[in-house]
Amino acid sequence: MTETKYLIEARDLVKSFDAVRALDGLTAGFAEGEVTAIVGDNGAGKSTLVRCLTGVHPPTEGQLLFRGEPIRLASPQAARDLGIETVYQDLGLIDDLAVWQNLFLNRELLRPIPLLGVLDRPRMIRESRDILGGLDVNVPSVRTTVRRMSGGQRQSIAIARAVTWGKSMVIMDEPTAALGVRETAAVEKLILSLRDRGVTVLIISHDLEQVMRVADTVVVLRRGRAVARRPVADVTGDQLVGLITGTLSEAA
Amino acid sequence: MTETKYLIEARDLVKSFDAVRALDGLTAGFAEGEVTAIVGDNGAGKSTLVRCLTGVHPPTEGQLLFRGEPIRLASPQAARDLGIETVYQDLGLIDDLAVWQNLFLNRELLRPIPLLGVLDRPRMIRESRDILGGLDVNVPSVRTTVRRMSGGQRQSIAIARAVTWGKSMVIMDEPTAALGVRETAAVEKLILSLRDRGVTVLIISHDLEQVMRVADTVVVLRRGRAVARRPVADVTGDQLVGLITGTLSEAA
Amino acid sequence: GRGGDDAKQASGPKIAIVTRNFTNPYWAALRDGALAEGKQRGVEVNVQAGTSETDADGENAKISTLAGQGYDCFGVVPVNASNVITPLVPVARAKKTILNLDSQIDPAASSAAGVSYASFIGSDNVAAGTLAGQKMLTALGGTGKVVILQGIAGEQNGINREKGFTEATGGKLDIVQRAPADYEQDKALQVTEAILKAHPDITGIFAANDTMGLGAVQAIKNAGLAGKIKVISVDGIKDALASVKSGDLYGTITQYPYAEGQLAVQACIAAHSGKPIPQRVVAPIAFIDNAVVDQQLASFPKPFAPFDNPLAALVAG
Amino acid sequence: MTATAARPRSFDLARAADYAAPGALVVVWVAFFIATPHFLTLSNIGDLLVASSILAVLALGQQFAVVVAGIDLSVGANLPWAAALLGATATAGVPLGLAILIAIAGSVVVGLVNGFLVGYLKMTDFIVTLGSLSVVSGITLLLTEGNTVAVSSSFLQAIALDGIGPVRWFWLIALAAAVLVWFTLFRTRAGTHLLAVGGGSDAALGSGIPVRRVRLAAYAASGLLCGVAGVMLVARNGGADPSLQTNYLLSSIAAVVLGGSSLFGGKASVVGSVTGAVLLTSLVNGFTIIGISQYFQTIAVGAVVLLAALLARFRK
Amino acid sequence: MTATAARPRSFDLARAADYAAPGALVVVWVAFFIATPHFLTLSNIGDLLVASSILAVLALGQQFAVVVAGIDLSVGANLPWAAALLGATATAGVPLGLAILIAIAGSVVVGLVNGFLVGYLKMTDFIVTLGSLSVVSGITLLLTEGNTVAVSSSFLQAIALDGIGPVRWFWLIALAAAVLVWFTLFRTRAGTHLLAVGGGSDAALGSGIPVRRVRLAAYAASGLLCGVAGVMLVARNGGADPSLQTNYLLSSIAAVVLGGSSLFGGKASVVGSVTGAVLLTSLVNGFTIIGISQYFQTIAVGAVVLLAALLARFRK
Ligand SMILES: Nc1ncnc2c1ncn2[C@@H]1O[C@H](COP(=O)(O)OP(=O)(O)OP(=O)(O)O)[C@@H](O)[C@H]1O
Ligand SMILES: Nc1ncnc2c1ncn2[C@@H]1O[C@H](COP(=O)(O)OP(=O)(O)OP(=O)(O)O)[C@@H](O)[C@H]1O
Ligand SMILES: O[C@@H]1[C@@H](O)[C@H](O)OC[C@H]1O
Ligand SMILES: [Mg+2]
Ligand SMILES: [Mg+2]
Repeated sequence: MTETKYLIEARDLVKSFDAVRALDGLTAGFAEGEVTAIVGDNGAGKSTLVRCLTGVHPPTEGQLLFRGEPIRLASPQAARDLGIETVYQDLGLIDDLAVWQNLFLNRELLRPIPLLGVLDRPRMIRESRDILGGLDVNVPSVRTTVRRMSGGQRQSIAIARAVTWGKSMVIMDEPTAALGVRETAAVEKLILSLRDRGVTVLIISHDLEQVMRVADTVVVLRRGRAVARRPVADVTGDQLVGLITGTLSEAA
Repeated sequence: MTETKYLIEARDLVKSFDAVRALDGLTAGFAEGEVTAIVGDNGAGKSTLVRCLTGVHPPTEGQLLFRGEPIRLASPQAARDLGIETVYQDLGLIDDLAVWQNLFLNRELLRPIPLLGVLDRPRMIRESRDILGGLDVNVPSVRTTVRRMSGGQRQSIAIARAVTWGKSMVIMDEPTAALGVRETAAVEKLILSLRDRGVTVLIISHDLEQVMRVADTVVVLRRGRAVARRPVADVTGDQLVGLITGTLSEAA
Repeated sequence: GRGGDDAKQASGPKIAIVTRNFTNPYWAALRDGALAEGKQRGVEVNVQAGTSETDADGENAKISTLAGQGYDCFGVVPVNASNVITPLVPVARAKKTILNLDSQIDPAASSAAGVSYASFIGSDNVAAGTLAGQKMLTALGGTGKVVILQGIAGEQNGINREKGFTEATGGKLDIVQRAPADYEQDKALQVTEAILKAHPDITGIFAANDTMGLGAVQAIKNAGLAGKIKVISVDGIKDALASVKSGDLYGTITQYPYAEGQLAVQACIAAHSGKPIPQRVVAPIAFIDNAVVDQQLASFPKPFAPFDNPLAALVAG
Repeated sequence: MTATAARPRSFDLARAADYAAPGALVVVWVAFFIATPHFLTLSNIGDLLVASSILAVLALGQQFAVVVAGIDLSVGANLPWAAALLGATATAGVPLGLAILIAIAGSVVVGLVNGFLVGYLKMTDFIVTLGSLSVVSGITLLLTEGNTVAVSSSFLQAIALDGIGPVRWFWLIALAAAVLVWFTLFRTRAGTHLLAVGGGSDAALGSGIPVRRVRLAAYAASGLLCGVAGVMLVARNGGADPSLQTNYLLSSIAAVVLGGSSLFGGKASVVGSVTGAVLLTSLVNGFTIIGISQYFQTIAVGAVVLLAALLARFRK
Repeated sequence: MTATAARPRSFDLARAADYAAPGALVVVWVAFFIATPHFLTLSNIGDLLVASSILAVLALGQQFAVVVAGIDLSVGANLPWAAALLGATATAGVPLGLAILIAIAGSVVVGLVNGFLVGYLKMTDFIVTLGSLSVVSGITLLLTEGNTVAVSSSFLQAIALDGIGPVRWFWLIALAAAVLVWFTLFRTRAGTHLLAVGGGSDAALGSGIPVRRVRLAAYAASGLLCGVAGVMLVARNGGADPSLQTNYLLSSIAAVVLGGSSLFGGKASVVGSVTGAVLLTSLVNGFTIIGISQYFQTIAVGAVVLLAALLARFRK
């Protein structure tokens, strides 16, 4: 490998759940300002890796580095404090809260009254409309709770939230899985514009064409290990399939 | 349209949730023994249509026909009794039950003891392994609960269940959204083999290439109405995008 | 004696007493009386209880537990007329002395089960109700509208007191309402408030226990009717005496649970030493009004007036 | 297409629950009004509302536990505990103001312990608060030796009896509590976090909300309001009864649930909880005035609770 | 790749909960054994288990409500209701066997009504069973006119006191109930459906499970076992006391929760619930033998419940 500057790096990461080793000595880095895609079979450990990178799971073994410094992420808040925002595979929305409340969850805008933490509701509602409008998302109303929204609507809201708050890095676990053609195109545009803003993007996707379209680098996971890391320019879709399924092998 | 024989048909279906008209006078038929794909934007009403077809939601207005006869589906069991099985978008798995229990949910195999309804656990466990093995699904163990399974593993289980039990029709709401390359290919193969067995298949998908690969007919939904119904052979991907977004218009 | 050997006699009996609960000051007083008497006489006394007025089975569990622990004498306050009989069967089979305290246990069912009691020591709750009725008649000059506050539904002592009161005042006082207040002060307050809306002209309230009496008094004060409505209740707990002294509560029928506790221990000692004890020892009851409240407060928790204790002679020395 | 801005507010389903309990209350009041002329009088309704105030404050506290998908059974003991603390300190000569503060602080401590065990040690709420119900009840009985403690304070008595003109202090206390709780839940960041933790603790955690601390705060708030209710109880009864208040415990949860909150958390209705409290108190008051017998009253209260729940069920 | 077949069974996390309550029980028993020689005697443990039996049967019933994510508060009244029915019919000269059947049927009816309201009318379980608690209690009081009904039957008494050799009838009844409930939940189709409805009613509905009927059945089963417990109560108490049994109500839920079941449904542990019942009873028994004062007992019981819950929390 050339001397890439990694924003975040995992070294020999192991994560076990009882008898299952979801991550099994994974080493991989995610270059600053780039879009890196993670691909791999179902159950390869992609979501588990994401949850380790964002402080949800403490790794069983191994180390994380942020801008080259070893870090311990005690909680999701710790990752957020580093400017890392995540769209989890299960989206992480609160069903009984309104769209705008979900968008501003734990990022609430407050009125300038000291100490009390009084919400500035009109402003959050207004800005929510702008955010969703800007992303071309079609929801009945930002004041509706997200409980009964369609799968795609929910995903769009989760993405809008991460994109809005991610300063240094945005991680998306299968962000367009439930999205329509138009919405998918919008998200891909968004990913590229994030990169243009200098934000590092990590995207998990099963859609290899999408990976080819938006990513700079692709990391292949197999059974809890990173088995390949390639610039997208140097790899074909068929090669990727081979790496994922293991018919084509290479050291990471 | 030519005189296609529809297995199930919706006429002027309306489904309102409070202020939202999710289905707004939808008329569409699904030809017996064919694979029909439903496409449409997020929130177009696809999942709602599925839930009406499977007895989850009673339609607000309109009618359903099964083999040409008007029917009322009072409950999901009623649809099941007609041989219709469904993979819902939220998968419909019970997190705290084991994989084999989910596969055989409400289809439990019983020991030949009258009345008591005693489970034949060994047989269900054995058959579960066969079913998943046949579908190339990778789960740690069929005795594990599905709670902590990866998104793709869960989806595979839900599909395996529907395919196993669907006698006349299998409906799949975005069945491969969370699946990897290999698993997706397996599901597509499965869909074709269902058709070969004479089972009618209804698949919702945002992946237009997939639609072109597996479907015979495609129905386009926009804002709660079916705006087009086309043999896949007669339509290009770009035309489909136009129909979905409304830049291309046509009577259904 | 019942085959008791002399050595055991010298060491005194081990006494177990089981009552309903200790959250009601009434039963706490019974416990204190028994413990004090045990200490004074140098015998081991263990007092246990269930958790509430109606915790029949909780009380049973206590009896069953203690039954296996080598006690010589059991004093039992039942929750109802029958609940303790079955757990007492093993005790009776082991030929231990059993005393029935405070509230009567069904004699027929007991003998059918082979359980007999060396003695009943308790107060007569019907009599307490009757006395309350008589005092109410006097207080109201023989006529007027009154209300009865009932205890926990199904609790037998309350039912008996209500019965006594009703019989004593029948045809003279007009009982306009019987309202449940569950032996709770706060509920009695709330209920009395409501009653005063429907029957502002009542002049007396009989509460089946003191806790409710205190609640009624508070409601009357709150409504600005202090002095216009006379409240009589039953138990003689300390707070009620204080209320009588301050002129809020008209009077309380005190039943001396403390004395009951003492008597129980005395009876056990007497029985253990082989002396015949009376079948029935009626613990004193007394009406405490403003006239005698100071005396009663001074001697609390003991009776202010001496009473005829048939056991005293048996344990003397 | 941008987010469609103008939907009628009435679409907000969560709010509809707010109106089920009031609906039931109106029905019950009208029924009592028809049954007896003594019910719907200014003075009875005034007293009725005073009587409801304690339960209302308690239910508002319970609301905090319920909103984070918990339950606070310890109120059954925490209430007499606050009352007993007030009684014991006041009797011991501590100035009343300080005694009141001690009583409330005592209840907050119970809430903090509950919250610590539920939030930080992740123990089951039901068991934690059942355990502390027992522990706190025992401590209270030890403190009072099982006796009721009379507290004669003209200040407390005035709070229970007087007010500003026709407006009674108890109403004002309950109203202030309700407004505060409403504001906290729906107008502050803390409230959003409470709702989020109750609505989905994994998602809340993922968004960086300090879930454990939020749970702790919910139980502490429940303790706080329980302490206030304890002081009100002493004011009203002129003393403290140390015995377990199972009635208040069950009623406080019932009020919250009747008010439309789900025991599965994430939803709250302040108006609902308060109305639930008034409804439950109205039943005892109304049936007492009508004078129906003990056993029928028990049946009637249960039946009306069932009917109210049915009404809530068939709300829009 | 096919489903990997051979994973150790121990991986099944849901089962681990089964061993938390037994663990706590062992700790408690050992502690009492060290504290007093009178605790771990054959005769005391025998009595202790008899005393636990009623609560165990009740908890097994409660388990059904809890497994479908419900709660059955009505047991507090349904228990005396069954007892009173038995008392009233036996006193009226109905042959004992028939009287017992009537009593159990009466409790099943209460369960069916609860189940209908919860399952078919989709009313909130907490409120439904709180309402029926009140209604049934009132009806029981009416039936008995508030009086305790003595039932002196040597048969019932023998059931409470005797057994086959050292094996007491009460143990056998509780054991039979436990085996039956275990079998129903984990070895029959009905049990799978109960677990499924509790685990996710939408998914269960989607798979065609008759969710409403399953809920109805759960409450009916709770009623049934409550009826059995009621008969046992009469046997043990020599009669029927019509008053509300709030203790049993809270303890039955506590036993289930201590046993490792979640109040959010979908999980059940029969061993856990029964052990939970024995644990709660052991505390009272042990502390009584040690002879610590009642108020401290209250504190100690609460503290041990908290510790047991903590232990359960830190299970593997
Ligand atoms: N139960 C419900 N209550 C209220 N609104 C609902 C409900 N179900 C669906 N909707 C609304 O109906 C519309 C159609 O939803 P539906 O889930 O059918 O869309 P979809 O075509 O499946 O979209 P997607 O591709 O995103 O899954 C959406 O606006 C959604 O918010
Ligand atoms: N909390 C957990 N407890 C137990 N096992 C887990 C847990 N989380 C993940 N696993 C297991 O770890 C393995 C990796 O899961 P993970 O969710 O990381 O896969 P993935 O690569 O994201 O798959 P997919 O593409 O299907 O989303 C799977 O076998 C899964 O069952
Ligand atoms: O206070 C009461 C007491 O006097 C009685 O003997 O039993 C019932 C009690 O509540
Ligand atoms: Mg994943
Ligand atoms: Mg959909």
